[in-house]
Amino acid sequence: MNADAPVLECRDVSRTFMIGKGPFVQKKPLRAVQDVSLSIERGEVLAVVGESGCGKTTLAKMLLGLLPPSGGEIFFEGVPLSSVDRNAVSRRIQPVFQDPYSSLNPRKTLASIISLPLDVHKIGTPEERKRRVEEIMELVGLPRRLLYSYPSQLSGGQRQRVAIARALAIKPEILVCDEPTSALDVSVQAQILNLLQELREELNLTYVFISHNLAVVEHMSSRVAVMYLGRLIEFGTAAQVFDDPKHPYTSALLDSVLTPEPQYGLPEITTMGREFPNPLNPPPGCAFHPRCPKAMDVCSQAQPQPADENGRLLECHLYGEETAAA
Amino acid sequence: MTNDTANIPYSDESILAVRGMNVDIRVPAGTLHAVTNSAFHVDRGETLCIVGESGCGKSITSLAVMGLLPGNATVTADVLKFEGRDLLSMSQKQLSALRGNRMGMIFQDPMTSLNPVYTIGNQMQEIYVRHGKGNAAQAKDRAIYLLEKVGITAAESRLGQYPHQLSGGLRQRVMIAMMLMNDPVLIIADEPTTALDVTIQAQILHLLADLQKEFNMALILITHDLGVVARIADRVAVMYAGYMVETGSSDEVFNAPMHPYTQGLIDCIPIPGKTERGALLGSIPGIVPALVGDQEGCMFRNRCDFAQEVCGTGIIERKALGEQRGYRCVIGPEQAQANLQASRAQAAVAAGE
Amino acid sequence: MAPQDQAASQTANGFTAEEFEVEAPSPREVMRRRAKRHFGLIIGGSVVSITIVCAVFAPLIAPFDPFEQDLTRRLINPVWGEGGTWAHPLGTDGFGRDLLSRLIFGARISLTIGFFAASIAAVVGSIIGMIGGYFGGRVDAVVMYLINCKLALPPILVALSVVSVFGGTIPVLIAVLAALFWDRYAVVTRSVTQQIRNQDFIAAAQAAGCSKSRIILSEVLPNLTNQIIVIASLEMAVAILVEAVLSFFGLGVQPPTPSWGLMVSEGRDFMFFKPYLITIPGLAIFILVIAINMMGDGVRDITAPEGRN
Amino acid sequence: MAQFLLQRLTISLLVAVTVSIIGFSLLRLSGDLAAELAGEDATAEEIAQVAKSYGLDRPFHIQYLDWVGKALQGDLGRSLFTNEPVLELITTRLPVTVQLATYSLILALLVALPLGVLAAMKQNTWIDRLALSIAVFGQAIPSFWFALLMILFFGVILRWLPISGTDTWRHFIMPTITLSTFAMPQFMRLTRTGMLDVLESDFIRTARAKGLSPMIVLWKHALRNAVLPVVSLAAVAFGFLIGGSFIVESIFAVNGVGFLALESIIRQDFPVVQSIVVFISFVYIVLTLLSDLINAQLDPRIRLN
Repeated sequence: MNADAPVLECRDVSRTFMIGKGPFVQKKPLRAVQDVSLSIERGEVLAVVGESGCGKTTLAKMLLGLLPPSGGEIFFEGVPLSSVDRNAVSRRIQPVFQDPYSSLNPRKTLASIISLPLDVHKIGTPEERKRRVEEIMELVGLPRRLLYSYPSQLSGGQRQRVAIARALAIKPEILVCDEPTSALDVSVQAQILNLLQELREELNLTYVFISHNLAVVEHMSSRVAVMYLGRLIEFGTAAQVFDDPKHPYTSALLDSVLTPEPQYGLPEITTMGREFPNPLNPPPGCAFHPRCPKAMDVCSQAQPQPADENGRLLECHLYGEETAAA
Repeated sequence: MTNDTANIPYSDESILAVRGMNVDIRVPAGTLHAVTNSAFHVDRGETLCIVGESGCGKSITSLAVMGLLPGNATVTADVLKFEGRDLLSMSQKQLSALRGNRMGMIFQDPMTSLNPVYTIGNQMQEIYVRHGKGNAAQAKDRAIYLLEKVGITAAESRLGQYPHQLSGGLRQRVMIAMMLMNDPVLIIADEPTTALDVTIQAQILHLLADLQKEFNMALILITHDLGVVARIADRVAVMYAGYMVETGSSDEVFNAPMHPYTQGLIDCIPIPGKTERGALLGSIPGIVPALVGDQEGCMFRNRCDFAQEVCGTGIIERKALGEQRGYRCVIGPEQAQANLQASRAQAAVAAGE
Repeated sequence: MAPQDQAASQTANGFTAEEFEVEAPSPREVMRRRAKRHFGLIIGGSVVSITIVCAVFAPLIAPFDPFEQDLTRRLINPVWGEGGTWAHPLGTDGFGRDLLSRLIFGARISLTIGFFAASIAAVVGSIIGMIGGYFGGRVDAVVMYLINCKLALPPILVALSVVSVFGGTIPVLIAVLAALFWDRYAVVTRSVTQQIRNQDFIAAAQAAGCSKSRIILSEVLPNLTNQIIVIASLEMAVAILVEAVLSFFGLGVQPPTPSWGLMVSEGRDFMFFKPYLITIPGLAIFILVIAINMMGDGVRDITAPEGRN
Repeated sequence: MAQFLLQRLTISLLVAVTVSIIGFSLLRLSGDLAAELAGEDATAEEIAQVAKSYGLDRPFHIQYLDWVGKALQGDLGRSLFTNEPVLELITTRLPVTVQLATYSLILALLVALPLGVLAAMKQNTWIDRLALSIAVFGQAIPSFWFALLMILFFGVILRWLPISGTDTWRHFIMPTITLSTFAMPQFMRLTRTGMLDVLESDFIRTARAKGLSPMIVLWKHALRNAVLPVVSLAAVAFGFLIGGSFIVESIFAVNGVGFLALESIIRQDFPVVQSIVVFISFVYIVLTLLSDLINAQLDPRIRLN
C-alpha cells in the first residue's frame, strides 16, 4: 500500500441501475452515479451534499465496498478496492446510517450488536470482546448497564450512539456517515455531531460525511463535494465552497438553508421552482439547466466537462476552457 | 390546576383562540398528558409557529383544534374558540362542517396524504361539493384556478392524474390547493416541508406565505425546524413536553430567548458564518421525559443547566413580559439573559482554544 | 489514552446516570407481561398442554385398551345418557370399545401428525421463502413460480389421491401434509425477508463482513421466528383437520387405529340413534383445533410490536 | 398495463403447464396402468399388449404430449370404472358444484364483509371480539362434522330441511352454510386487518380534515382501498371452494364434481381423478388472472405503471 496516496480515491466512478421489473418490461438505465472522481485524505472530513436522488447514498455504498461500481475504480491507499479482500475492507471502513431504528437489529441486545464486527472477524477471546464492547460503549457515552438491553428500549439518539459504537468496534480508519443526524431531533443532533467531532480527533478517523443539511455540512467538513443527478458538480475546500460558491446549483442550495435568524426572511428562489428532474429521463446537456438561473444556450446542448478552478473542481459551462476561450 | 394563561389577552377578531387547553390520552400504562395548559391565538393575516421536538405535543395541539384526535383522547379547555364559536360544545357534525371549509389542514407526508385510488380532480372537487359551494363543474373551474395559483402548470390535465404520478413537491402543492378550495380563514400546516428537499422546502414555504397574504388567512405552522420558524413566523410558541414554555414574536424569541430550553435549542444549530467550523456545538444533554402519569415541577429540569430545587415542585408559573411575551421558568428575565450571555461567552472561549 | 477517554466522554455528553436510566422493559419482559394478561393464550395453552399430557401418558391414563373389543358391551351410552355407567364415562362404540380410551389414544395421532407436518413444512417453506426474499431477482421469480404452482393444485384432493396410492400410514400422511402446507410459510417469510433486507442493519452486517448465510441465519431469521411460530400453530391446526378429513373418508389412518376423524366416520352408521358417537370425537377435534388457534393468535398478539391488547 | 397483462399471462401459462405435468404423473403414480387395464388375471404377455395398444410403452414425455394433444381436442380419456368419457362425466356434474360454490362464496362475503368492516371500526369492543370468535369458530370446526351435526339437528331432530340431494333451493341451504364456513373466516380477517390499516392511513386523516361525512370517509375512501386484497382472495377462494366441495357433496349427496372426484379416488379411477385435479387447477389459474385484472382496474397504481 502506498502511504502517500489518498486514503480513498474515486476515479471516474459510475454506477448504473437497470430499472424495470419482469421479462417484458423494457429496462431503463438509471445513472445513479456518473464519472465521479474525488479523493479523501487521511484525517479529513469529506462531505457529500445534494438533494435526495442525487446519488450520494449509492456513492457511500460503493465506498463501503457494498456495491461494485459499474464503471471506473475506487482505490484504497492506492490499491484498487476490487482487488482488496472484502474482509480487509470491512476492518478499515465502517458505516453509520441515517435511521437509527432500521440500522439496529431489533432482536439483538446491544452487546451482540456492537460486538458483531468483532465476532465476524474472530478478534480476541469472548472475554476480550466483551471488554472491548464495554470500552467502546463508554467512549460513545453509553452506560455499561445497557449492555443487555434491546434497541427498542432506547431513544433515537442513544440508538445512534450504538450504531457509532458498532462501527468503531474493530477500530476502522474511515467512517462513512450517511445522513447520521437527519432522523434526530435538533438537541440530539448536536450531541451526536459533537460526539463525532471528538471521536475523530481522539481516534484519528477519516470521515465521509453525507448530508443534505448544508448548515451541518459547513460545520463539520474540511472539503465538500456537491452532487446533482449523479454528477459531481463542485468539489473544493469548505472555505472555497461555502464562502464563495461558484456553481449556480451550489449557490441555490446555500440560499435555501434556513438558519434561525428572523432578520433574513424567506429566500427568493425563482428558477429552482422547477421540480427535480426524473433521474430515468435526465435533461440533455447539463442536467441542471432547466432549473438554472444562469442557463445559456450551450447548457441544453452539451454536457459540461470538469474544470479546475483555483484548486477546486467545477462542472459548469460558466467556467473552464469554454468561457476562458470566449 | 391554577390557570395562569386565562389573562393573556386576545381580540374578538381572533380566528382561533385557545386558553388553558389540556389533552390527555389514555394509554395502557396510564394517562399521557400530551398537552398541558396550552394557550395561543391567531388573527387574520398572521402566522403563528408552534415549534418543538418530537413528542412535545405540537401535532396533538393541531389535531385537537381540528377535532381529529382519536377516541382515547380527551380535550379540555377554558377557551377553545374558532371565529368566536366554542369548538368544545360543537357536535361532530358541526365540526365536520367547519373542517375543510372554514379551516384547512396540510399534513407532513404528501406521499401518503392523498388517496391513491382517486384522481386529483376527484379529491379536489369532493371538498367543494361536500360543503355546498357549488356543483362539480364549478368545482372543476375552481380547482384549475387554484392549481395554477399554487404554481402547477397544465392544471387542467393534472385533474385526471393520480397522486402516484406526481412528485412529492407537486403533491404538497395539490394538498395546499385542495385545502384552499373553500376559502378557509385558517390553515394549519403540520410539518408541511419536513418530507421535502431543501430547495423544494423554500418554495413551499414561500407559496404558503404568499397565499396567506393574498387570501388574508390565519396560518398555524407546526414544525421542529427553528430555521423555518425564524423565517416565516410572526409569533412563536415553543413547546416542550406538552407545555408552551415560551411565547413571543419571532424577533423576541430568537434574539432574546428566556427559557433555558429555547436558549439551548438555538445554540444547538450551527449557523454558517457565525458558528465556528469544527467547534463543538451547544447541546442539551439527556432525553425528553416520559409524559405518562402525574407530573410535578418543570418538565425540563433534568436536562437544564440552571435547575434548582424549586424546579422540582409545584407548578411553574408563566412569567408575562408583555402582552403576548411570556415564558414558563423560575429564573427571572434579567438572570435568564445573563445566563445566556455567560453560556455563549463560555462557548466562544471553548471554540477559541 | 485513558485520561483522554474520560475527558472526551465528559464533554461528549455530560450525562448523569439518571438520564440514561432504561425505564422501558425488555422485549422479553413485555412479552411475559402481555402473556399473563392474555386470556386466549392462557386458555388455549392449557388445553393444548392437557392434550399433550394425555397423549404422552395415554397408556397410564386410559382406563381400557383402545383396541379391545367387547361385543357384550356395545353402544353403551355415556354416563349422562340412559344406561350410562362410570366404567365407561363416554360410553362405548359399535365394537364395545371404550370411547374415552380411544379418545385419549387418538390425541397421539392428531398431535403427532399435526406437529411433524407443521414443523417439516415450516423448515421447508421458511427456507424457500427466505431465499426468495433475500436474493430477489431470478431466484425470487423461481420461488414465486413454485408457490404459484403449489397454490393452483387443490390441496385436499391431491392429498386424498396420494394417500390412496401410498396407503394411510402415519409417515405418508405427515409427508403429504407437509408437502401441501409449506406455501404459507414461504409467502410470509418471503415478504418479511424482503422488508428486512432493505433495513440498514443488514447493510451494516454486510459492511462488517458477514457472509450471506450468516446474515440470513443470524440477522434475518431471529426477526422471523415469531411469525413462523404463529403460522406453525395455525398450520398444525389445519393439518389436524385435514388428517381428520382423510381418516373420515377412509383414506387416512386405517382402522382399528383410534383417530378422531375415523371415530366420527365409524360413528356415522349409528348417528341417528347414538349421536354421541359422532359428537364426542368431533368435539375433541374442534376443541383441540380452537385451542391451537387461540394459542397461535395469542403468540401473535404478545409478540406484535405495538401490542394489540 | 399491456406489459402487466403479458407478464401475468406468461406466469399463468408456465404454472398451467407445470400443474398439468404434476396431474399427469398422478396417473402414473398409481402403479402399472396396463396391468390394471388388462384385468386381474392377465398374463404378462396380455399386459404388454394392452400397454402397446394404449401407447403406455412409450417414453413419459411422449405420453404426456399425446395426452395434452388429446386434451386440447376435448378428449380426456375414459373412466376405468364406467368407461364413460371423462369430459362428459365432468361437464354433466360441473353445474351443481359451481352453483354450490357460488352460493357459498356469496354467503361468506355477505357475512364477512360487513362484519369485518364493523369489527375494524369498533376495534376492541364486543362486536370485534364476536367477529373474531366467529372467525376462530369457522376456522376450527371440522366441516364434515359440522355437516353431520346440521343433518342431525335440522334434518333429523327438527325436520326443517332435507338432508340430501339437490332438488329444491332448500336442499342447498345446509351444504351452502357448511361450505361457506370454510371461506368466511379468511374474508373476515382480511377485511378487518385491511380496514384497520386503511383507517390509520394518512389519506383517511386528510379525508376527515376535509370535513367529509363519516359515511363518505368509510364508503368512498376507506373501503375501496381495504377491499383490494379481498378481491384477490375471493377469486382464490372460489377455486378452493370448488376443490373443497367434495366433503360437503359426499355428505349431502350432491352429485357434483367433488363427489365424482372422491368416488373416483376411492375406486382408484385415475383418469378421472387426474382430469379433475388439472381442471380445478386451471379454474384457479384463470380466476387468479381475473382477480389481477380486477385489482388493476381498482388500483391505478397497478393500472398506470
